[in-house]
Amino acid sequence: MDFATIVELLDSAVRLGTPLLLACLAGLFSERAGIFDIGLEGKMLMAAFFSGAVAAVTGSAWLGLMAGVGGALSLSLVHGMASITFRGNQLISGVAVNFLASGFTVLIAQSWFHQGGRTPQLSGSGRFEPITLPGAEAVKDVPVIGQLYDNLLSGHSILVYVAFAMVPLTWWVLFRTRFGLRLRAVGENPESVDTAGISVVRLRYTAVAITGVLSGLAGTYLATGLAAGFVKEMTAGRGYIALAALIFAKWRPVPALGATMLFGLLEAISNRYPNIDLGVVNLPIQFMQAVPYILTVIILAGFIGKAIPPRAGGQPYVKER
Amino acid sequence: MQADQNTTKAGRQATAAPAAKSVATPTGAPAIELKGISKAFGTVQANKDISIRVMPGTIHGIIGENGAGKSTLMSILYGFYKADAGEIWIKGKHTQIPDSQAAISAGIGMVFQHFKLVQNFTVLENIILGAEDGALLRPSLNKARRELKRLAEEYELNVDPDEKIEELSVGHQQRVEILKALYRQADILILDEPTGVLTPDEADHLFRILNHLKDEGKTIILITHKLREIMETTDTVSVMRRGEMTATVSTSETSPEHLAELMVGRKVLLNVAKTKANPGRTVLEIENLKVRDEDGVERLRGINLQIRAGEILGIAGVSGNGQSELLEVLGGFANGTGTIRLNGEELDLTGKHSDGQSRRAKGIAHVPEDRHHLGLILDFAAWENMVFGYHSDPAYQKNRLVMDNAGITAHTQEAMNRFDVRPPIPTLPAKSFSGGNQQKIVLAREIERNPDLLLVGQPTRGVDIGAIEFIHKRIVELRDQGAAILLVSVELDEIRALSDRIAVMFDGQIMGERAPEDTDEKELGLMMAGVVK
Amino acid sequence: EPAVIYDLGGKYDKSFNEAAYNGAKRWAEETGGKYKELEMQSEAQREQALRKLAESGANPIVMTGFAFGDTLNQVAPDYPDTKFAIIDMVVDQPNVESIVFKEEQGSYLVGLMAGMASKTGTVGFVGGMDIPLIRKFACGYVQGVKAANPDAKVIENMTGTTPAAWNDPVKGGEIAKAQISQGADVIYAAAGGTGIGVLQAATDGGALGIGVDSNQNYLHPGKILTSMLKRVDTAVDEAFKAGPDLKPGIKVMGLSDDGVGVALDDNNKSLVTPAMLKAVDQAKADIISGKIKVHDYMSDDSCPVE
Amino acid sequence: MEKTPKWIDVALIPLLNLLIAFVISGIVVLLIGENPIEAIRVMVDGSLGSPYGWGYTLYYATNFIFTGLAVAVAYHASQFNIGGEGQATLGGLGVALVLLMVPWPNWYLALIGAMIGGAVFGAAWAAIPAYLQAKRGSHIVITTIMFNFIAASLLNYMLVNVLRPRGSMDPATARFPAATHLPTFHDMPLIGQFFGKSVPANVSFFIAIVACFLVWGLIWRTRLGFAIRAFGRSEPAARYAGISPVKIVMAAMLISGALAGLMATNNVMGEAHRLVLNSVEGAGFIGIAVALMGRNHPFGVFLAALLFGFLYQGGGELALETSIPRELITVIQALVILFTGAFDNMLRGPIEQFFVARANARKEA
Ligand SMILES: Nc1ncnc2c1ncn2[C@@H]1O[C@H](COP(=O)(O)OP(=O)(O)OP(=O)(O)O)[C@@H](O)[C@H]1O
Ligand SMILES: Nc1ncnc2c1ncn2[C@@H]1O[C@H](COP(=O)(O)OP(=O)(O)OP(=O)(O)O)[C@@H](O)[C@H]1O
Ligand SMILES: [Mg+2]
Ligand SMILES: [Mg+2]
Repeated sequence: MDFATIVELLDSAVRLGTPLLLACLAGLFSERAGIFDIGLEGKMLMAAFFSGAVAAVTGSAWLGLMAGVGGALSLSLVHGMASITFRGNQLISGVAVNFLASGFTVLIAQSWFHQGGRTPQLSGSGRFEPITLPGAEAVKDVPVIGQLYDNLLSGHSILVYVAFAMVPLTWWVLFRTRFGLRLRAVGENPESVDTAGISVVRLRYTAVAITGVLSGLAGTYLATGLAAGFVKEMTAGRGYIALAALIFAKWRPVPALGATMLFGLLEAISNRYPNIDLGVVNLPIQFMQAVPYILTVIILAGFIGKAIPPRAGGQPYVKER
Repeated sequence: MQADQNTTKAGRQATAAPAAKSVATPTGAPAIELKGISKAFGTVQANKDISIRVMPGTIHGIIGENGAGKSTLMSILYGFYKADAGEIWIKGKHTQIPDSQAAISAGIGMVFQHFKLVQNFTVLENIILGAEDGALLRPSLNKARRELKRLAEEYELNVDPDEKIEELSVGHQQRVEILKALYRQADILILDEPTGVLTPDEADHLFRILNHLKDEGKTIILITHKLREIMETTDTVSVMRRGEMTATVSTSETSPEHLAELMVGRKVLLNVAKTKANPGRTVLEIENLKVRDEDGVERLRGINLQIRAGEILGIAGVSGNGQSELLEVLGGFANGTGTIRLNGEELDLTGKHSDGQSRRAKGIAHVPEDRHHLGLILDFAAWENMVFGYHSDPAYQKNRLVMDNAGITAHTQEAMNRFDVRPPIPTLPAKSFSGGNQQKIVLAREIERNPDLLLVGQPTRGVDIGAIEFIHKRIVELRDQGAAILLVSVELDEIRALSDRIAVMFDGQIMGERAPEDTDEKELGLMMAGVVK
Repeated sequence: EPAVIYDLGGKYDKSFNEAAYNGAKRWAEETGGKYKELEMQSEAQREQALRKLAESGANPIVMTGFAFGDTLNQVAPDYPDTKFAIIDMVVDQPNVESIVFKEEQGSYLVGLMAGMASKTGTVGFVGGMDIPLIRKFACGYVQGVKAANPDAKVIENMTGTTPAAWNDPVKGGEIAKAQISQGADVIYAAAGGTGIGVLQAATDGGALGIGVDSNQNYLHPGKILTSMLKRVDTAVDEAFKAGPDLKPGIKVMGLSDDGVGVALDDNNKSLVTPAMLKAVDQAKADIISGKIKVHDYMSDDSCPVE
Repeated sequence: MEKTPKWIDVALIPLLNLLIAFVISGIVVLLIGENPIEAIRVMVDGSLGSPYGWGYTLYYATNFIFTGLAVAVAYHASQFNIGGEGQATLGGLGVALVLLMVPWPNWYLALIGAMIGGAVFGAAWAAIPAYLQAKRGSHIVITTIMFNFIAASLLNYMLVNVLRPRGSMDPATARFPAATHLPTFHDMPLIGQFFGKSVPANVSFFIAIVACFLVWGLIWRTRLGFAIRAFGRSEPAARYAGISPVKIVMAAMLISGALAGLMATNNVMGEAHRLVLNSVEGAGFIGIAVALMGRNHPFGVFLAALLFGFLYQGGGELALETSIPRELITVIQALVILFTGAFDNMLRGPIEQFFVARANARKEA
């Protein structure tokens, strides 16, 4: 494997890892606040559809972005109402959100565009085009550094850079601001927040809304950055992989970057080398596709460090029985 | 959940006392005045039309049995619960307290019965939570660090600001809660059963601090079950019973006996009709029993005990000194090392046969300390609870496959009649019975097995007097039928009334054994504190 | 009333199924007739869909895709009075017409054009599901490329092993990007709906795409070299026209009867040089005359040129 | 609180929730410019209006009974098994292997073999998440989700690389021998005359009904069921009673997985006569909705499965007859899960409050 191939694989990993990263950070906010979210998949899908649809109709990727975020936010609201206001089972709500998105997107897409549940092909300003970083052209032939800069760093859509910027930002918000302190507290012990005179409900809704925005970005990137339009079930389990990455990262933003990029790389490798011959065994493509899930199970089983979720995670905050 | 709940310690020995009268309060606006507070949880009326006034610069005690509504009332004052009706006046002003923020602004701080700390936050983070200055943390943390240092010096409230809460002892966690209130400049401090989890030393320290605060003019409300603490520290005291405020008296004008009577609602007589024990062969022998908890802390540190047929061994001690672990190991749901012999046969302490089923099969019955969490399945019907733990017994099977539900129901009906469980309806879920009746169901189940050894933990916790008498009678009857009984209770009076021998536990060890007639409360108290062997 | 059933990609896959849809539509426009149509949503539904249509009296029933083969084999005998037509698969039943194409011939022609258009000497092929049928496309393509430039390198990738591979544009795009980074400057997508992503990525990455089945030149005008036409539309149209008189047996459609071909229109005019046109016409004539033999992968499950 | 009558909990609230779900679905239909009344007519007609429709409705219902029971049994042990999809997938693999490897002389012996194969494979697929939950505390919801994906990959591998007959392009096994085909409703005495030759409903339907009775007996009549329910309601109490958490979690999940696996006797053995990709078609997930609707009681599960069978078949007809895509069912399914599951307290709160107020008023009086 030569250097150019490695750069190309990494480049592909960045593209494929970005929706995972955004979704993973989305889940991080929600789960840090004590709301488990297995509905990331559905929110991404919803966002992918609305961004694709609106971008196709208006020809503007930015309007698409807003619609995508709006779509994901609406599902966040549903999940928030179920798990915060009505103190329902967050897992059941998450399952429902996923089904809702998977049916609703196709239903509406078919009714609007009559193209078998997909949106029209996006082109031009309907998509987030790659951005060439300054000087990329110039340094392109400089060995190693130039190649890395031109191929790996430059040439991604704006949402990729946004996703990467979200990592330090999330870290800073979580650990350096008042909001972050309260957010983490409400996921660990909502009573501590309540008795400190802070509204648990408002805090959790805020967290869930942030989750909506970020998963909206994730879905939007899928439909308007990575691909050019929405096709049904286009998330293809990425929401679950993001969840897996979140566990892998033990609910921390920087490791989340590592985990999602690792899973992105795995996908890039399996795209490029469907079968991997290790000499001893020949890993079939199906194995490569299952690796993120297998890894997650191994992590959950505590064989590679124990992943301890936020303590109040998954339980509705009930004051009066 | 293992908080020390010394409900009616003094109550049990109370004698006639003059009728309650509210004391006249000094002039000036009260720091706190509650008027007509009511609060219902579903069908449970936790607070009924409660009025109370607390003068500034005083320590005001509140006492009452479990479930009397003390915590609920204070949570309303702190804005944690919303009252259904009533008014709150703070320093002479009618104040709305819709949430805790409003209470904090009104200068109220509260240390809850169950601490409200974030376990994996540092002390500092817990202190500033909700009281940050500005959107960024650093300035707040710096300020809090300085402030904490000052408070620590002023009030002997030393804690390491950078330690995580989960690393701190319970006593230190409580300090953090007090610091939280002081950091918010509370001048009204509510403490809900603060000493239940403290060692005597820590408790003394706490009361020194409280007195210091009082001298500074702060107002303190202290909820406790311990009449001694009330008598020693408070200026005035209110008594609650079944959601109602029965009286408020000046501490100097009352006595423990009087308070006990106010608490329970009638004169308390506690004579267990009991003949002298007639012990037979040795049933239970424990040698060098040791237990470690999940964190590796040694909870039992070499226990040696013997119980003979036809006698009651009472274990006295402040809760949290290993009594629960002792019951758990004997009951088969915790592991330990050492030797336990039942009727001369050694019990498996770690392996496959150290579970509740095997213990029951060997003739050990167990009335657990916590009936809600262990003894009953609240959603199960009475008849299901009546065989819970014995459900594999061949007597309850119709054939090899299915259980004899009709037979069990009939059996339950009889048992409910015999144990005077009200209402005697086997199909009612356990949660529909009152606390006393729930306890009778558990007792009926365990006693009716005619065990060789009965383990009983806190048999009368949260149970009314009538039921207490009944329960005690049944335990003594079982003894007279030749069973060995191990009784664990935090109620010294219960221990003294029932036991044929008393062993005192402190810090995972047996401090010594006494015959009830050869000792008194004072000696036992010193042993419980680990002072005397 | 005739009926058509589209496979999992759906009738708007811009490719294989859409070609069938276009054929049906054309028939309806020309004859003013009505037809029924159904899109498969899952593997397990096939039998129900087939029976449902047969029972509703539709005749003939045309289905697109090899995946119906097994089911049709079961269902056809139950409805002896109904005629069925299946595309891309041979089903040996007295009331079934099996329509297969000589995709290797069409692929040879686009391969020829790719070989001539490539400046790097490296071209790509992105297949959908990894099945012999798609290898047949690949094999013809490679032969065409080599005919134009014997030193050319062909990078071949398949999208997956299941029918989902027909409908995964994101993955298709990634594969195309990988091929471009390996030097490919012309990429042939024989992958149904996945091809949309391949063509998009090729366009984005400055390479030329080659469409498949339908004429896909319009998707990115001036960026798609050509499309390998597989006249599924004609097949459907003809089957519909035949109506209940549809002739059972195997029908092979190749270059000689315009069953396959290359798409030339305004969208790719600027890309197709006269030399290319000439070479294509020559090759076409030679294939029809038998002078050039394009190997059919499915005849022996192997490709001699790889 | 227990002051509310039982019928409120088991009938009124689920029905009201269902109603809300349907009303919203109707609005969605309006939103996409179709007529909801017409949609209902097509659905009812297509699923209940003819023996043909019933043949499919009951076929789908059979699937959902199995997966619904699977979710319910696990739920009684407070385990939320959303791995029904993967367990049923593996069950299919088990059934296919049994039917392809053994030369069965007749269908009933084959059925017994297939049931064992399906149940064992389904249970095995549930065993790993169960073990990890019981022994290592890994959250069963997440592990079962992961196992659904792993199952899909495994089946993909098996079909593409191992079980696909030579020369076939389908990722599917060979046809099962004719001797193993189960009698459909058409082949049965008495009822056979009503049903057409092609109805897929088959003897598995009766196995599903038997399974309902067995599960009912298991949960409410046996010691194991007693222990499962006790553990599900209170783990500390179960430990006090000497009920081993590991054993109960394992037992409940194994039974759950086996039930999900048994579904394959219906869809794989009874209908498709071969194993194809995604033969489960989401039935594992529908099992969640079915169990929620049926309040985890086998009788409720049976009724809810019929309801979903109707939805599924009716939705299929909808897609054939109108331009409403089949995904409408997914939306309805989502709404049913949402309202009967996650939004349960929305109605329950006010309704219970009403009864509490009434009880308090009575107490005052
Ligand atoms: N959050 C709640 N929801 C429902 N019922 C409650 C709640 N909190 C308390 N109760 C009920 O209200 C009554 C009063 O409880 P409270 O905690 O105020 O008693 P307490 O006097 O503090 O008792 P203890 O001495 O045991 O702490 C009890 O019957 C209790 O079961
Ligand atoms: N945790 C609970 N959940 C639901 N209902 C409860 C709960 N605790 C108490 N109740 C209800 O409140 C009623 C009163 O219970 P409580 O235990 O306060 O009775 P009590 O008056 O103290 O009687 P006893 O002296 O027998 O304990 C009971 O009938 C029960 O239905
Ligand atoms: Mg209390
Ligand atoms: Mg009580």
